[in-house]
Amino acid sequence: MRGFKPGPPRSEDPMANPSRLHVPKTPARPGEAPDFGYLKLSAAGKVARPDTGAPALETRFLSEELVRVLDEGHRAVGPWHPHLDAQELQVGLRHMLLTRVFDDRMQRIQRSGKISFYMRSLGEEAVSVAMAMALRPADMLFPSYRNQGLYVVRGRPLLDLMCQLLSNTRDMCKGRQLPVMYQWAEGRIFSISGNLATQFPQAVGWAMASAIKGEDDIAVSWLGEGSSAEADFHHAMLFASVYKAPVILNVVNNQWAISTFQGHAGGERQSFAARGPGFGIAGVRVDGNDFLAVHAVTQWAAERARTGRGPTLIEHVTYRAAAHSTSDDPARYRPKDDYDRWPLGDPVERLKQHLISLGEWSDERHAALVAELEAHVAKSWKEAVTHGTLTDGPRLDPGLMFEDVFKEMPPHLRRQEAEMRAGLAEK
Amino acid sequence: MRGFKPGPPRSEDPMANPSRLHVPKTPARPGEAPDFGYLKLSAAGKVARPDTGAPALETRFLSEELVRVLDEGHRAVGPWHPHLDAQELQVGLRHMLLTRVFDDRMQRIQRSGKISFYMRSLGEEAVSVAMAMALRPADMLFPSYRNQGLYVVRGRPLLDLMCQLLSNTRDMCKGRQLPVMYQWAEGRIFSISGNLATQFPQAVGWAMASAIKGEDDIAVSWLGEGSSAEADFHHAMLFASVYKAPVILNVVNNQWAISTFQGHAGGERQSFAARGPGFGIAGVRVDGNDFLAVHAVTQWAAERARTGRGPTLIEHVTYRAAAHSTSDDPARYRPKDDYDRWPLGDPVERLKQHLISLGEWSDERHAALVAELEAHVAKSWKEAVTHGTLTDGPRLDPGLMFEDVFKEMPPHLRRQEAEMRAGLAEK
Amino acid sequence: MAQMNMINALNSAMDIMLGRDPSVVVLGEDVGYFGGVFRCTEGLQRKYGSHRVLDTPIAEGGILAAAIGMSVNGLRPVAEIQFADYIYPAYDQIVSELARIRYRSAGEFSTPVTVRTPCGGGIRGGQTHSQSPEALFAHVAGLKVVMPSNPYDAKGLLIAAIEDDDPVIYFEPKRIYNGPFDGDPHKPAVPWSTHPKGEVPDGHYTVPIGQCEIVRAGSDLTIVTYGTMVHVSEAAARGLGLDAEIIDVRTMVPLDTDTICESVARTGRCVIVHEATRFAGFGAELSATVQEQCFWNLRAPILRVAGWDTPYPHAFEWEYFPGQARVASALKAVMEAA
Amino acid sequence: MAQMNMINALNSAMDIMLGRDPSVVVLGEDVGYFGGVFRCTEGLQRKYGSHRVLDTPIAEGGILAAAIGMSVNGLRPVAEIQFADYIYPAYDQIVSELARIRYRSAGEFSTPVTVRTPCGGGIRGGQTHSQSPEALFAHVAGLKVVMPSNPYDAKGLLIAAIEDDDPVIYFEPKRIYNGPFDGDPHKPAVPWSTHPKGEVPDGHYTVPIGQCEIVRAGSDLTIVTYGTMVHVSEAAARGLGLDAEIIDVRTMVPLDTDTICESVARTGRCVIVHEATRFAGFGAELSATVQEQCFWNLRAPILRVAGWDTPYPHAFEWEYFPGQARVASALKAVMEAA
Ligand SMILES: Cc1ncc(C[n+]2csc(CCOP(=O)(O)OP(=O)(O)O)c2C)c(N)n1
Ligand SMILES: Cc1ncc(C[n+]2csc(CCOP(=O)(O)OP(=O)(O)O)c2C)c(N)n1
Ligand SMILES: [Mg+2]
Ligand SMILES: [Mg+2]
Repeated sequence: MRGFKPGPPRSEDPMANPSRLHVPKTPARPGEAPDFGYLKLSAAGKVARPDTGAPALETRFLSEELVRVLDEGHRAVGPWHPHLDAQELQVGLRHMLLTRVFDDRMQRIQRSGKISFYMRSLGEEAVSVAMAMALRPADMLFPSYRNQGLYVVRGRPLLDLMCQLLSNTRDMCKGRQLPVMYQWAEGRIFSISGNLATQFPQAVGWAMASAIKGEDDIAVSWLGEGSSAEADFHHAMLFASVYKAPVILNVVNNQWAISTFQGHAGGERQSFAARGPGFGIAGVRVDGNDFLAVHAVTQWAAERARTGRGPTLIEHVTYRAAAHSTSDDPARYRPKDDYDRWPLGDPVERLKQHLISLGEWSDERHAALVAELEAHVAKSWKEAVTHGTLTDGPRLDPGLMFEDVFKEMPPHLRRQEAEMRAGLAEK
Repeated sequence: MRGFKPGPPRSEDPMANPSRLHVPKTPARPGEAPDFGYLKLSAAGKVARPDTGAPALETRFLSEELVRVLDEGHRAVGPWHPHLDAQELQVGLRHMLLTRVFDDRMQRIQRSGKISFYMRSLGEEAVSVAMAMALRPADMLFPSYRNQGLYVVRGRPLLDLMCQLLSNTRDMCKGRQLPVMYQWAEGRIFSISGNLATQFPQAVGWAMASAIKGEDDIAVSWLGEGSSAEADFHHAMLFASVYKAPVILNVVNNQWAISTFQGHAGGERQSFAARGPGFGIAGVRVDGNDFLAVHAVTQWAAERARTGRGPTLIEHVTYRAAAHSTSDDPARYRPKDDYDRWPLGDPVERLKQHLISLGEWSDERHAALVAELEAHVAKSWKEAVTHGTLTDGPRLDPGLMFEDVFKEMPPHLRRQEAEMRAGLAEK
Repeated sequence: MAQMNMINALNSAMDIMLGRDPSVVVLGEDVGYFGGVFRCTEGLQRKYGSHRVLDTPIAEGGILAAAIGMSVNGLRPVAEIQFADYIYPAYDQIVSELARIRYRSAGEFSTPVTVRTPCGGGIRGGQTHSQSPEALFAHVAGLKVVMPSNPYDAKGLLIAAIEDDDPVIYFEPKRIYNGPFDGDPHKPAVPWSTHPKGEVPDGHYTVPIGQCEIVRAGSDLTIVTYGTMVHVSEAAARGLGLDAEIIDVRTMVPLDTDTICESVARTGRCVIVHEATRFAGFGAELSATVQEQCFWNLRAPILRVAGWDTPYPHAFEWEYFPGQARVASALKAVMEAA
Repeated sequence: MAQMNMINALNSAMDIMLGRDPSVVVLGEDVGYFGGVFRCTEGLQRKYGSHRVLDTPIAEGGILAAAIGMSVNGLRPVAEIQFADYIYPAYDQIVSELARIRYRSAGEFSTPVTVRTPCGGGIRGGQTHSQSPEALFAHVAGLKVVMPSNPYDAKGLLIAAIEDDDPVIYFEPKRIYNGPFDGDPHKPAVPWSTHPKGEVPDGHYTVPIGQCEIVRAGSDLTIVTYGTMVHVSEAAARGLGLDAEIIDVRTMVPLDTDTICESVARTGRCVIVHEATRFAGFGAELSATVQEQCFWNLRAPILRVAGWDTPYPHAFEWEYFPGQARVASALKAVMEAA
């Protein structure tokens, strides 16, 4: 056996003995029946709500239970019931639906080639929408690429998002970013990075600055359970713990990282929320498809952060109902009917039924709302394409490619821009 | 205020409001009285010893208590009592003493300029010596720069270590490494890196290979509590957890990282051992100055690893009694008499008193042993310097600098070596 | 012999090495059950088991550290980094550890790890799926760095890398996974089956690390290039009707300077072409070396054609990519120089 | 005016900026109470408080990420990486984030972070306390990269870096912290008080980023160098009695090519000197650029003097370090070339 260094190998053939390596199990692959037996659930209303002033370590149980408010009968129960008025719930439903309708339309449009790439948040709408609604407008958000609901709640016109997807003349990113890599300084939403997890410790640094300046604003960041494997997760947890930064760190456990099951990110042996207590900070595991639970947990964590109780790590247990992206085909690695069997249901459907059970909503109003939102999306799209698409229509000036590398363009980039323009002129 | 981007700052002067940032407290600085009130201690013998087959999460209490065997009266008590025979204890004492005598001599010699740099393990000898004695010779060790006791236990001649410190003609590192950056393939001790913490996840990879090959050997690695802040710590914990690697990961919490107190590494809010349960792996907090406790905990963790129960994270609570290195002066940042007040005493003194209380040792024998070891060290040094020192005597061929960059020397390095030799010739 | 694209060729190399050498293991994100986002490891886990073809957590630094530890324990890991743009989290383990362990341990330990990673643009990947960071590794003593430009070299170089006792950073120009690309995105895609280098032996063979290949002999000037740009450069020279000698570097470290300088000494003219950003890119080393060794033979300044010194912009892919027109104008300039 | 060594000068720059601009914060390992392992931040925490001069965990990646987040929230962090050899754990946050946030966010966000780090050898630091990794940052679009060679420039460049709205990687050649070094370790150390550039104004001033300095005008040849090697090169030229024009690059990015090329066009001869390893080092970019722009003026090949392409070996420090003898032989070769 080549390359062996420290002492002779135990056997000439390293594979002579059967491997003892533990390989995390993936519950179901294509052709197998979906199996969610691994999920540790708590009944709605059953998990206590500690005072927001409670020391982090006294809240440890929150990191292993599952905070839920909506029960099987779609009633809101238990200590975490946020008691939002019906109108606020209707707004939440509207935001989630708009996110979904928008996602759905963009997904279909991508196939037409007018945009190069898209990523949906189907099934995870409550994570972004309920949280954004529970936060203050001045709180700074550091999202991943699957938090479009934040933009919807904070009111960024769909037109602007669409123009980014199209990299057209109204693209907020000036043509530099892949679709969905939005940013919005005025709306206090940070630029999305293609490099997973980097935003997590940046959010902690932002929160440290907020504390240094004695300001009330907190920072909130999201990443997927797969991304929690990156070093950035550790740095975020550590700095948040050491400096008690006013930040909420969210692990969106949608069970999958492209083709890789969450057990490969460490979810097989322990919850992701449990990493919080490991650092002496609060960790909460919440039903990510329960709008009310997510809202309540966010309020709890935000109040702790704002009152100097330090950071909270929230694990949102949810499911990536759609493909990872338009470049992905989940049929290759998981059962087709997985999502239908997902024990925590669908966030939109659950909030809808809750509102109906309150007598504040109906199938008719729902259908009407869907129709209205679809019309709105269609209308926005019509306008967006007038500003150009990847394939035709007006285009941004390619010279923009040389701007914003630095605040002022240095000589070598000016030379390169001139060379580029000369080349275009020749054509 | 310059550089501010997302929306206007709350106040023109960011320092108008008092800072709310939490800054970890350092208990005592020069001129102040040592204060170890922050230390959470358990009485000797009081912490239960779970069966080695116990599920990791049922052992969580071990990560917040403190496993101790030697009580105030130097008696060995409680369920962790390893019941080693007197001879083994005497060997342990000898190894710790030799380590200390060696360290002490090298430290003094560095001042003479014959070696460029040195790092002592004063006060931490039990961590390396007791662990190495509790492990098997074939287990692979991935040390930091403060584990010289491992070399002593595994029997590397001091002469070899001294020649490395001298970068002389017998230098095991061929003149390439700073003093103390030893390696010993045959002794199964990995090369020490100047870059903190990198060895931690490497040890996990080594252990994964051992499992893949179906071999019994486990890997063991050490780093300081300060180094646990590095990404490598996270990667080690994660991969160890995901693949249940047969590895023991040790955080040597000697309270200081150069001038920085362990609170800045996350020790203020939670133990380091508690990070284990956060990943679903066993975490144990042990009195690192208690030879018997360290030995017992190592046996426990090694048996778990060897029997497929997976990794263990061990936090050794100890104290860096000496300066960080010969380049450091602790009087600048901590009270001079700190170590005298350290609640967990000195590992050598405690084992010595225990042996005396067993009637297996005496001050006379101790004094004789010290004298013998000092003579041994002095003799080894005499021989070592005959092979050259940094400042005079025989030297290694500088051409060695071009070897081992690659297995075979490529043309550009052959050219550079020739150029170097031509330059030397001119002189 | 079989027709293979680069993906087939890479897959075949790993398949053969997993079969021949029980110490070879493959690890990376999505490489196991799924077979990799570019399908390069398709079928390998089914064939060799989940203990030799491992799906890993999304932690490039952890993947490299684990691979290093495995290699110290006698295995030969082949680690995939899903995109070269995501190799930076592993940079410390590569630069401070992988590259130096043999050296600092005086040869007592070595780390025969191969790191495979797709690089380069032209696939609408935007700034984080298009980078060519080879220079950031070529500067680090202790790493071998290679980049193939066709299926035949891809398989032979990968087998050589896996068998090499030194660490090898193996860059895969993803734009040419499925076929050669001459720089014109509007032409219909050409499959490798139309290219002689798409003919690949089924069995074991190696392409030696450390040797350039003269892919076209010529006398007008020398074009030194690698990866996707080999094909763009060929097309550009053809377009100008130049009798260019085209050298595919293939291995950046150790660099085959003899082949390159012998050629430039003959032609007296040299253009260097790569996709990576220009400033302090690998082309600078090529230019400096050629200048030092061929100064008295040079009849024109050595010119570099490279990516602009900006991140790779999504919407301006074809204004950014150093296509035929940019290569051609450098070729003209070098030929016209008195 | 005061006499300052580089440590005093750097300390003075941070002191002044902490005093003038409430948004400036300093963070790093041991920089607070202790004042840094090289004492560069001595007294700053006492003066400005532990909330503006922060001791951090030992996590370079975390330090950079936190600094980025702080800068996005309106602060101007000055982060210290204890040794340049330990900057790699922060490489992803620097390359993928710090360098690109302004670009990818179309200017909506920016990250005015200064990263200070001691580099270079000559202090018996062995392979992990001696590195000069500037090329690994110069290649990355979006970073400014500087390295002073004396106290006056050190203070002026650091103030300029902190006030700059772009990220700046600021390398400090630690061998000359206390005095200029001509490459001869056997001579008694010379303090900065003996050097005109040890005269430093007490107050605020800047040395512009992006400008080389001609530290010695001359007509025989041009030496392009920076950091410690400025002093070694001066001594080597003096030793040969050459009338060398010596250019201190000072800023690698953006590079002042005009000053350099104007000089080489005059002298017709050029030697490039740096401490970093040679292969694909920053000298390659300098050589390639000079060659492209001054080809018709060159009367001899441009030569590079640099560190050998190996890790920095502890026992062979002075055989490794590119001292006067190596610089001198390159100068001779370039002068003798017909
Ligand atoms: C540093 C880095 N490594 C790898 C990738 C490639 N990649 C993009 S998304 C993804 C999976 C992320 O999964 P998860 O974090 O669970 O988020 P989800 O997609 O489920 O929302 C991977 C591996 C990347 N973008 N960045
Ligand atoms: C990556 C890296 N960062 C910083 C350093 C500089 N450094 C050397 S030792 C040290 C302190 C380490 O403290 P700790 O981990 O607690 O170990 P101890 O010295 O206490 O044994 C530091 C910061 C380094 N060697 N490597
Ligand atoms: Mg996921
Ligand atoms: Mg310590």
